Amino acid sequence: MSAPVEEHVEQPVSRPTLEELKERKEKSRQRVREDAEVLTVSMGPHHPSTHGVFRVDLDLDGEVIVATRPEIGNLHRGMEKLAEYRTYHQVIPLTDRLHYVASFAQNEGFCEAVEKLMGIEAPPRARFIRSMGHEMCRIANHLLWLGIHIMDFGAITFQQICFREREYMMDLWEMLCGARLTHSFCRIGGVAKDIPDGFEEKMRAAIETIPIRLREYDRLIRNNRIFLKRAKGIGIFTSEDCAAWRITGPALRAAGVERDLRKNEPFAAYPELDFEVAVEYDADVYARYLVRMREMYESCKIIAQCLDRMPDGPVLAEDAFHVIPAKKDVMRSSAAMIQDFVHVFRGPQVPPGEVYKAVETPHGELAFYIVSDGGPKPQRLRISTPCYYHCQATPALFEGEMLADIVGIFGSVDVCLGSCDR
Amino acid sequence: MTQFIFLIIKAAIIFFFCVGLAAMLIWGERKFAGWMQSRVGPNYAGPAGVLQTFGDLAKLIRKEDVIPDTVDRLVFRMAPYILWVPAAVTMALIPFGPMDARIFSWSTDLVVARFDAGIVLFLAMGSLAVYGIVFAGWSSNSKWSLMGALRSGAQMISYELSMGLSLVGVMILAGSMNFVTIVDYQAGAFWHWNFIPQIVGFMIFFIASIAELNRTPFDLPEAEQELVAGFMTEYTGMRWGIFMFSEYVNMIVMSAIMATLFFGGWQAPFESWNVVPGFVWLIIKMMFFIFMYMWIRWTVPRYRYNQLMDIGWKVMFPLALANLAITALIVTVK
Amino acid sequence: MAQAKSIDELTAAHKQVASALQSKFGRKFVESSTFRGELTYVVTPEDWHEALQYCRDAEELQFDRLDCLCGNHFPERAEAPLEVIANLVSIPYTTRVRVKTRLAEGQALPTVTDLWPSAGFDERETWEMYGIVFDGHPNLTRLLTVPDFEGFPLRKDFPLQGNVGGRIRWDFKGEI
Amino acid sequence: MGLKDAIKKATFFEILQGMSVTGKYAASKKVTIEYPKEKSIPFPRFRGSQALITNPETGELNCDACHLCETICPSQCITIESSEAADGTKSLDEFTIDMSRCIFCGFCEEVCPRAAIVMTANYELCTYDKRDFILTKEWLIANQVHAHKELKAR
Repeated sequence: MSAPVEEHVEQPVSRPTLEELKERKEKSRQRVREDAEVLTVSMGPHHPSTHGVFRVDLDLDGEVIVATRPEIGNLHRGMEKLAEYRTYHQVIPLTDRLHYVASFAQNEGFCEAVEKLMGIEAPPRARFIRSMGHEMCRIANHLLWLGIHIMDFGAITFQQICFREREYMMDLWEMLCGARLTHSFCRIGGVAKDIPDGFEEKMRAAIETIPIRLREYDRLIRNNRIFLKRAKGIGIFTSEDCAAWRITGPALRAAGVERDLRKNEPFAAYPELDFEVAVEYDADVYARYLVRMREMYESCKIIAQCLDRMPDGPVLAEDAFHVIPAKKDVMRSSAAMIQDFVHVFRGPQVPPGEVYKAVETPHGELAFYIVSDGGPKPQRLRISTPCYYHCQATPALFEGEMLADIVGIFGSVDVCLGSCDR
Repeated sequence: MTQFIFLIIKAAIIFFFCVGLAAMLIWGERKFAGWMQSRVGPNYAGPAGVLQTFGDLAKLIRKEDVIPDTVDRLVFRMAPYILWVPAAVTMALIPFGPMDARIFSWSTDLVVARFDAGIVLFLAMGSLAVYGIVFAGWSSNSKWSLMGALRSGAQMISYELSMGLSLVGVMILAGSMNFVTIVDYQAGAFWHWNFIPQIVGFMIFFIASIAELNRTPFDLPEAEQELVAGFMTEYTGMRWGIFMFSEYVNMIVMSAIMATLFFGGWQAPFESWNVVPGFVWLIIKMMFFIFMYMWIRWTVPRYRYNQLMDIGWKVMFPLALANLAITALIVTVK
Repeated sequence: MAQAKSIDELTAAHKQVASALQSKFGRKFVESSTFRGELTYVVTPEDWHEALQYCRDAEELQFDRLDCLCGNHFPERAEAPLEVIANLVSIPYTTRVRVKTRLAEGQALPTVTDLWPSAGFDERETWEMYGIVFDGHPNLTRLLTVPDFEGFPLRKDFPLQGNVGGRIRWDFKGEI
Repeated sequence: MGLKDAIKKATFFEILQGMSVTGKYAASKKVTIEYPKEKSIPFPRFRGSQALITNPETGELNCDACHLCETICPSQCITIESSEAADGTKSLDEFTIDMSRCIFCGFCEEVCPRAAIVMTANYELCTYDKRDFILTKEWLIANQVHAHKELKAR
């Protein structure tokens, strides 16, 4: 029984049209009786399956959801207000705390937005490190998601073994930047540090192990009749609904829309990397599961490509007006030291204007809207997080489903309340 | 008079055996779950953590016993005991050795109650246990708990039926409802055991017993992820501990019943192996089923409420009926 | 500085969007600009709903998703200190456009929740943070802060520290 | 549904397959470490609590009291009090880090032009008293024993 690596048989892809999906959705949702006696229960904020401190008031008819009223804000930290009082550099740790499972993706989104505003570009090596970090975040996030999602359906062991594999990524992050969760690794104009010695070997070992483990997960859960029964045909959300409720990320791709900002609006080193966008067409919970599983395989391939093609060179742009110089330069040259002092005490020089930059984070499209008035601090920073809109869509996602399913459906759109409440 | 003393002794042995084994199983399940999840499990209290349950017990007893303001106090306090007393009663029916066994100069039956309608009593007691859950859920005065209780009631009704029907096959074969007679019918080597002619009945009984025990994949009344532990949400301290405990007592009873009815009870798999005392074989068989329960629990997800009903009524019930009809037919033809 | 020039340039798809919008709304735009390859149009509050509806429904635009709707506050602009910004995305064309409107203190804006249901939370947040009222919004209540929060926290005159608004009343018994 | 699928379904094939996976893990080596008994060794870049570095030869602090770390700190947890001698040289009087505010972003280490403040491998920061979270200059100097090896070499 030692690691039987068997390729799972790809089932023939059925591509239902939008009309078919709508019909299926109509059928899967149970109609509420006219004379329903409604029982109102409050789910959350300390309910174990709301993935944080989300609260939703449910009107139940038996076990069928009649109406839902989502309530957010239990984790609101006023991040947008705080950002107006900090220089662009100091905002980076704040963005860690958005979706703390994939912090680097948020760091990067913010830095890309600021770079776009400043009109600078990160050096190629930094861009490859960013892409690699982004995919590491994706693997870590999807593994966490997978464990929690299957646990929502009742299988508890799965969560623990997913955490075990996630530990590879956590260790690698610790090696790369010194923190396991809140990385603060991206910098305006590059990344904080270069890859350390021994990182590449560990990374290659990890991306060889993870696909093997993913196939083991397939043996464990993918064909399980209970999981199939629970996941197939529930929570159907068509591409039209996704657009109306701004559902992005894997949930959108599971509805048959081939939209991935890594391809559509490339950032970091993605234009130079070959990868496939995982798309499924059934728009249900199982399709979202498949999309994420395939994305993890793709991520491993992308990381391997990044390691292969990574060019040599600096990891921080040499730009005296916008970039805080690297530590070793500060120790070495007086010009860099002056630059360091100027940046810390006065901040970078930013042209007035406004930019909107979206990146594809593991859980959806995260966008930063930055308004600059020419000062060292943003005049307005709006963080448009996917989870915010995923939480908002709960009435459309839940109504007509059963109580036991809504935890699975809510999990399938991947919500992190830190990101939702900001 | 001697028989009466023996009865008391046997009952005490069975009772303390159940309690002690349940305590060990709580540790065992946690340890086994830990192993399956690539971690060590409890290992601080005693060697390999075997005293973990007693540590928990000390903690639970010392904890404040919170009874919420709005509960129905009498029912709320009663519910935990209702859940586990019927299970312990059923244990009296299980024969753990041959009848008229000689102990020194006395002779006694190695069973507490040689009851002619054993299976009926077992089913009746099984149905009583659900009152514990329903009372707990209803008296808690919490919506989540109430939903757990409702689910439990519905689940019991649909699975008790197929469970009972799956046992009728065994009854027809043995021609008795007495556990002792059923074990005697299975005398000989393991190919005389009931699970071979009654494989379908056994599968149905096994699945229905998981549902009766409220364990994954049928643990809907508890359902941490949906109902936040369902009927026992409002319980704290030792009252909650008794719920936990009764789950394991129930598990012991179910596995003992299964071993007795389908796997030859205390009989050894080969006649020559009968030198080992009967209760050892019974415990080995019971442990196997308990192990299976645990293994399944930590592997599979949970069914949804309406799917559970579908399986109960549309799959298991017809199968049990068909099994019964075929068994009856074969026995008649013979 | 050659690099900086190229990053301000519009892509072909965005040029098409610009021409389509100009031909339809040309005179009604208060202001239009491009910066870093992004289109920005400012409309009057009266045209707000119409402009967004056109962006959504027009065959050649198809901005079928409202990516982000937010407010902004410029205290130095005396007559119209508040601003509402909508960032739209077209999934089929992968284009983006930004539509803004400027509001005086206390001026209401028609809601766009009838066009995109996803505007619901955004408008609630804009109301709670800036005090911009959206006419016709189904449920314009506090979203992120406590229900009895006082003041509009993202306005520039609202201090970062101190105990101005947001005191928590423990005796609060609102509808839950 | 073919015969193969029917057999698979009747024998609970995929559930047994899943159970084989969990069973395999139950028998395989465990991956956890028992924390208080054995400790994980952080990687050389790990960002634990800060330390103030002294020059090993002279025993003086590397810090020049330039206030860079205090200014860059996003959570404003560093407080520096410095005094100026008659000839204009600054010296550090008091250096406090409020550990209950620190978010371990490592910016202080990054902007420091003298390698005076570093993040160490010390991650055991629990206390029973809130007041212990205010780290004084003396604590921070003593904490340099936890500093990463490669930093010590520099």
